[in-house]
Amino acid sequence: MFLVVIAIAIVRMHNLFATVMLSGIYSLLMASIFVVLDAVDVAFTEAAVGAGISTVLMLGTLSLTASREKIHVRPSIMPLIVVIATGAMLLYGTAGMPDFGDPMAPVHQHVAPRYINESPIEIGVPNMVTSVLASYRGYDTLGELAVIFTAGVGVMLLLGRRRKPKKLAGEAAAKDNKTARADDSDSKTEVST
Amino acid sequence: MRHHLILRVVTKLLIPLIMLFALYVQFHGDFGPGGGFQAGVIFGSAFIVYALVFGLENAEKVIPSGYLMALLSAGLLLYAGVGFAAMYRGGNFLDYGVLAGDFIAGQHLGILLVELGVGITVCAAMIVIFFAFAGRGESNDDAEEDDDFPSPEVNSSSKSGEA
Amino acid sequence: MIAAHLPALLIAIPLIAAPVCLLLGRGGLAWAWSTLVSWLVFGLSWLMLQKTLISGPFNYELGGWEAPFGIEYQVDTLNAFILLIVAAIGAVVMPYARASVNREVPAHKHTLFYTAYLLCLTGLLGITITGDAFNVFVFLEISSLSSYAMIALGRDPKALTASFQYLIMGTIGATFILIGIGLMYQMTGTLNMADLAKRLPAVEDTRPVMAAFAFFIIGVSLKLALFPLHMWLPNAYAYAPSVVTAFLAATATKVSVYVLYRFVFTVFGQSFSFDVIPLEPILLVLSLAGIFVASAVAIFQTNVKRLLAWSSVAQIGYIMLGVSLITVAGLTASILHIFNHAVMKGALFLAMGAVYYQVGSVQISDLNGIAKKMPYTMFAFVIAGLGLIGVPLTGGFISKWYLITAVLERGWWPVAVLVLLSSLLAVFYVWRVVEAAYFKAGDNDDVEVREAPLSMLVPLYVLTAASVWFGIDTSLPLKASTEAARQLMGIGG
Amino acid sequence: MTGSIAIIAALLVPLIGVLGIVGARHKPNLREVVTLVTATCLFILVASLLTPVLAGGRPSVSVMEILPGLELAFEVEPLGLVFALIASFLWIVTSVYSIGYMRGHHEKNQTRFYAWFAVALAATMGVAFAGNMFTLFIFYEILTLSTYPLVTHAGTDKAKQGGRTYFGILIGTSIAFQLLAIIITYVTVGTLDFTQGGILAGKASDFVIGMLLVLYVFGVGKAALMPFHRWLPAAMVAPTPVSALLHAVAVVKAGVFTILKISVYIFGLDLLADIGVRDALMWLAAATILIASVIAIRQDNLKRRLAYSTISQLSYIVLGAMLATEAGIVGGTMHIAMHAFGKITLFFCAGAILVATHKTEISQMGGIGRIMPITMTAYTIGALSIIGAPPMGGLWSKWMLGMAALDAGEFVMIGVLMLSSLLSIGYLLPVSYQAFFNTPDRHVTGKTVIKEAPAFSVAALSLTALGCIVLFLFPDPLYHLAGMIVTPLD
Amino acid sequence: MVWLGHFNYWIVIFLMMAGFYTVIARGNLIKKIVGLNIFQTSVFLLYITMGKVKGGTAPIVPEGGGEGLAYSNPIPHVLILTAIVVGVATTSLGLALIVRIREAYGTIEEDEIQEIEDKSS
Repeated sequence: MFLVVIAIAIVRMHNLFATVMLSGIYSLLMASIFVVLDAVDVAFTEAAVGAGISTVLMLGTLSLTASREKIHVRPSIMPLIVVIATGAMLLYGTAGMPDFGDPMAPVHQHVAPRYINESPIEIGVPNMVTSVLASYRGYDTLGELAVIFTAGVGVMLLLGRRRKPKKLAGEAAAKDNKTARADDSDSKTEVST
Repeated sequence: MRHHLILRVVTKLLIPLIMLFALYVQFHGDFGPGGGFQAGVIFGSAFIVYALVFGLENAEKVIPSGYLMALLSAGLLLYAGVGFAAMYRGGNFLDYGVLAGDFIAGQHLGILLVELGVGITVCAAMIVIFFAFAGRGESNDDAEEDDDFPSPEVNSSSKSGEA
Repeated sequence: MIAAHLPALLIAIPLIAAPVCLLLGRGGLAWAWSTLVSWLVFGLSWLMLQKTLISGPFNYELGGWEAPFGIEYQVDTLNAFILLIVAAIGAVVMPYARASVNREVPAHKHTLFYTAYLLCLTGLLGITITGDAFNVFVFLEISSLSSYAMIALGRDPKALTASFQYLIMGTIGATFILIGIGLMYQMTGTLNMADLAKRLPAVEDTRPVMAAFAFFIIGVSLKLALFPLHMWLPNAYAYAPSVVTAFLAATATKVSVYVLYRFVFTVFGQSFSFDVIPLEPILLVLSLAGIFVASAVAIFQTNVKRLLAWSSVAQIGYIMLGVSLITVAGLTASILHIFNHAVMKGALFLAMGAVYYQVGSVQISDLNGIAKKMPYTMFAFVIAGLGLIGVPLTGGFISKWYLITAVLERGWWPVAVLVLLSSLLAVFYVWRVVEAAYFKAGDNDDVEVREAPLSMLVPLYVLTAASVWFGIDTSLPLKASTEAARQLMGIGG
Repeated sequence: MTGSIAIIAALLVPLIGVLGIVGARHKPNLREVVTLVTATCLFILVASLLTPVLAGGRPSVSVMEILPGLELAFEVEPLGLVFALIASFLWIVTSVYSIGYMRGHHEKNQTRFYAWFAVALAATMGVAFAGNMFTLFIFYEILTLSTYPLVTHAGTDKAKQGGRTYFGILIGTSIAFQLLAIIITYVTVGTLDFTQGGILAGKASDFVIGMLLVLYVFGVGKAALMPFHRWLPAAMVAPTPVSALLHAVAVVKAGVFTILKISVYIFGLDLLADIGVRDALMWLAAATILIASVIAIRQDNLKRRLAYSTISQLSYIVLGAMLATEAGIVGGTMHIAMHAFGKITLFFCAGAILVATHKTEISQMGGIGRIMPITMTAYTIGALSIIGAPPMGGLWSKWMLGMAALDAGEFVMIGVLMLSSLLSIGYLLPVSYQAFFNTPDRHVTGKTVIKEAPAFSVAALSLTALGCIVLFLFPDPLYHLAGMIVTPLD
Repeated sequence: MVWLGHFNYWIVIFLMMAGFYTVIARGNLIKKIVGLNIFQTSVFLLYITMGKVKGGTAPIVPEGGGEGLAYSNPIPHVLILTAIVVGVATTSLGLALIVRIREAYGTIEEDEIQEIEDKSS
């Protein structure tokens, strides 16, 4: 329930700082729900990542950029339509889903039992999630690792610094900011004229 | 906040605990919630806290970017390496069963190593990413592309900036 | 060992090569290493295609867990062929990259760049070879993330926004795919493609499955830039570094198309895709609209790379048109066109890369009289351009020919006419560049513009020659794609 | 066997010539010698094919098979041979002429000019010897592409404009209609080989066949059948030798040649005879003949006038094909030859006048006949041949066409032919009159420097003029050859 | 919270759409990223939800292996673990891009960037 409220708040909010904070809280709540749903590992991760790292990064970004969103007057009907269409599609889909937590749902019938019943024996690791993660679907995890590796590489590619004396950088930054101002003013004039 | 004494002391106390917890999560992953990924994040966050409090330079003194690169790669290499090892021992790629004497032991070993690999890379990645952002914050130099080498495009690109 | 583990090696080698590349540190080394790896991969993929052509489809169980409990590779002619295309383009592009990257990417980023390239390669190959629905998603993200990063390296600031837009659209697409997979999983309890194909018919007419299909197709269409969802593509391709553009344009969308094939025909099965869901008219209309709108837009571009990017959107239209026919002939044409278009577009973008290398711009206005200064480059451009138009004796002609014959088989005369008319549009936009390059007097202020270095010309000509060669000796692509099409349609093996 | 070698050689020789020309780009004389030698070799090669064909043989060679039933193959049959002979012979003459013209006119990039010229000829040979529709299509397109640089040779905006029209219409029609028709044919019949008696008979519904005919006829934009004729006047921006050879002989004739070829070897006369739309197309051809003639009368620019006259003359041949009688085909084939000689003479003269007096408008040409008698005599001869008056070759072909119309029972068509002859008198002879009997306006008398055109040019145009007469005196070989198209011996 | 029937699915959908809307409708780049997070997270919730079994417990065998215990389905958990990683990877990359964009354009508002680009090109 809180989730919904927060989600709405995030959509409406214009103060980016608050938005980011809220999204952190959102992740935390999400984590707690995961616990309720027996997904302890996921909860753990979500808490660490969603509430932790992401938020930190976002704050970092904010410190480098603006912290308030410009209030837009442009009508956003088109997106709304798209969203509603998608939502309708999903609702349509969910209507046919098995009830929540129904043990007879096909999900629980096909592959899972094997894991649940066999894995502790054939792998000897009580935490099925771990065994599935690392062994049965180990390849996926390898991929996951590659993803995070990619992220690291990518971020370095984008933000990586060349080791060079500070002041040079300072000048560069100053110059850049000037140019940035320049555009802003230009764009304003552009608009006004 | 660089000179905030209490904060510094507290962090100094805190960081080891965080790391300890991370290690616990790392190796207890088999029996309880947790595993390489969570551990990596937590371990990384330890450094992040350090960097936040003591400043980026000190943090980078503690763990130079060279090492970070090495770690970042090492984890992935370890993981894939396990896969190749399995292949070498006659199993399929990532088939832990053949790693040790009997199947179960093999699985144990495999999972242990793999989780370790995950932990290392994730931790390194987190730190790298954070450092990158933080570094941007301290000396936000984006002129790097331009003053790198002469090229006709430079002018036009900066033009498109100034419009 | 090689023979047995061929598929695993194909993915694992570039995957493990990436961190190694990162450790190598120096740009030159990294380049040499990644070139080596690309060639190795190319060799492996070649072996694999041969294997499938000789001994038919085969599986490879990762971690030794039998599917559906573990993840497995399922290799048949189709994805072996796609793998070959991806690997081949990679192998050709890499030697070219050295000079181009030196010119376009700051020196201290080269290592990272090549690492990212290797990851992208891994991702694309991984998507293509895997037999597990969720695994597709994972590797899709590997390739996407690395390509976002590489695109953002373009020298023009627009590259950043382009990349961001791509990131947003791409992630939405990926998330849609994730939803689709989730719903599928919920109704079947499995993620293995073959297993899904077995179990889906039972729940065929339930709503979640339909929703799953819808989400999945939309997601993939976003990734492959099917007409109304193509908005990210032109900018991304226009402002990325030349090498990246050439590589991605020739491979990324193609792989997404493969995913579409795989799920529409193998996993859901054509009876479901086309009878339960009216996919045929949708694809038909969208692809035709795409062909025309995109070609028309391409004609009015002033930036050649952008022009080519738009034409890519149009070409994807042709590919999807082939799919919408739901006949072996149509699919053959479609797969053929994937192949030929990869070759031609690769060549065209490489040519533009060479021009950029020398002139520092790819605005048509800056290309006046360039043919005098860079005759070889522009000649290659013309040849590949002819292929794009579909002039006889080029690969482009063959795939168009097949497409039209397939269309006529279905008795869709108007469509055939439209396809031909659309190639007229292609004539126009290729012609604009050719005219500027050959028949306009160049301004003489940039006399220092010379022919591109050999390391760029050779790869360029390899692709150009290929685009002609496969227009004359069509045996290999034809064999592979007919075979693949038959397997997709479930006729013979 | 030797035949097949000759075919390949006929295709390669011009290309080798290109290399030679480019190689000798710094020595104009050598370059033009190379051109002449190449042209002569080509002619000899083609002529060498005459004997086997007259003996009823069909030398053929298949280069490669791109797709099943879709191969690059060549086969020499009478029609193609006639075309090839004319084109290759006139290439020699034109080269001679253009040496004089290009130098007299101080054109730039002469090397490029000669090189592309040779390429165009290679393409023409390909069209002439094509063994199936696919091959023909390929070379048809190559011809278009290779002539573009020639059309835009001047490099002015006007030239580019003309070039675009030229390119646009030819490529457009060929891709949109011709290629479509080809593919449909391929899908329905499964082959595209030119075979005596056609391949379509009984393979498809009347509707499909009718549609195919329309597609083909319009698809061959080079035949300049209205409404796809605009490119021809537009292409007149080209240097005169180009207009002469390509737009009086190679390109346009490639068009009508294609139509004849299609009607004989794809449809077959019997099938063609009972296609409904044939009549409509025939009427269209008739209309083109007359309309073009009328427009021609109203042109003051000599080259444009000739261009429109070409359009109307081409439609004679289309008409002949659409009559779907043997006489019609024979007449059409002969007209290819006759008109080629006549029209090229006229173009040569126009060029010669341009070089000598820098005049392009007929109204300014008063009295030039006295200054350049040979040229204008040749002009008159050519004109008479086009008109179809004895003692010029043009008579025979018109005669044959008239016959064809007669036994096709199309009396209106005879009327059309007569009328158009009158019209052609109306638009061709006034020039001669203007030249010989009009008082020279003072521009001409003012400049005493003006004399005959360069020797090379004069020689060339007298040669072709002579050709017109020769063709009148000895039409038999041509007639014989043309006859073999419809009734092959053996 | 009460979980019955499809109620929770509806919540998930609502969250999803809220995120989705933020992504496509908002001009602020950071806002877009936040929206993307919400969007993805709610998809995670969808997965986890379908993995839940009534009266099931976390898929971890307690010491001395508790027989007869009903466990929730571990597979979605695994998938989502992976998906979360992907999510954070995307987020970090996106944020990095934003930083660069800000440096290049001096703004992170879509339309302003648009204007600048229109002028420059």
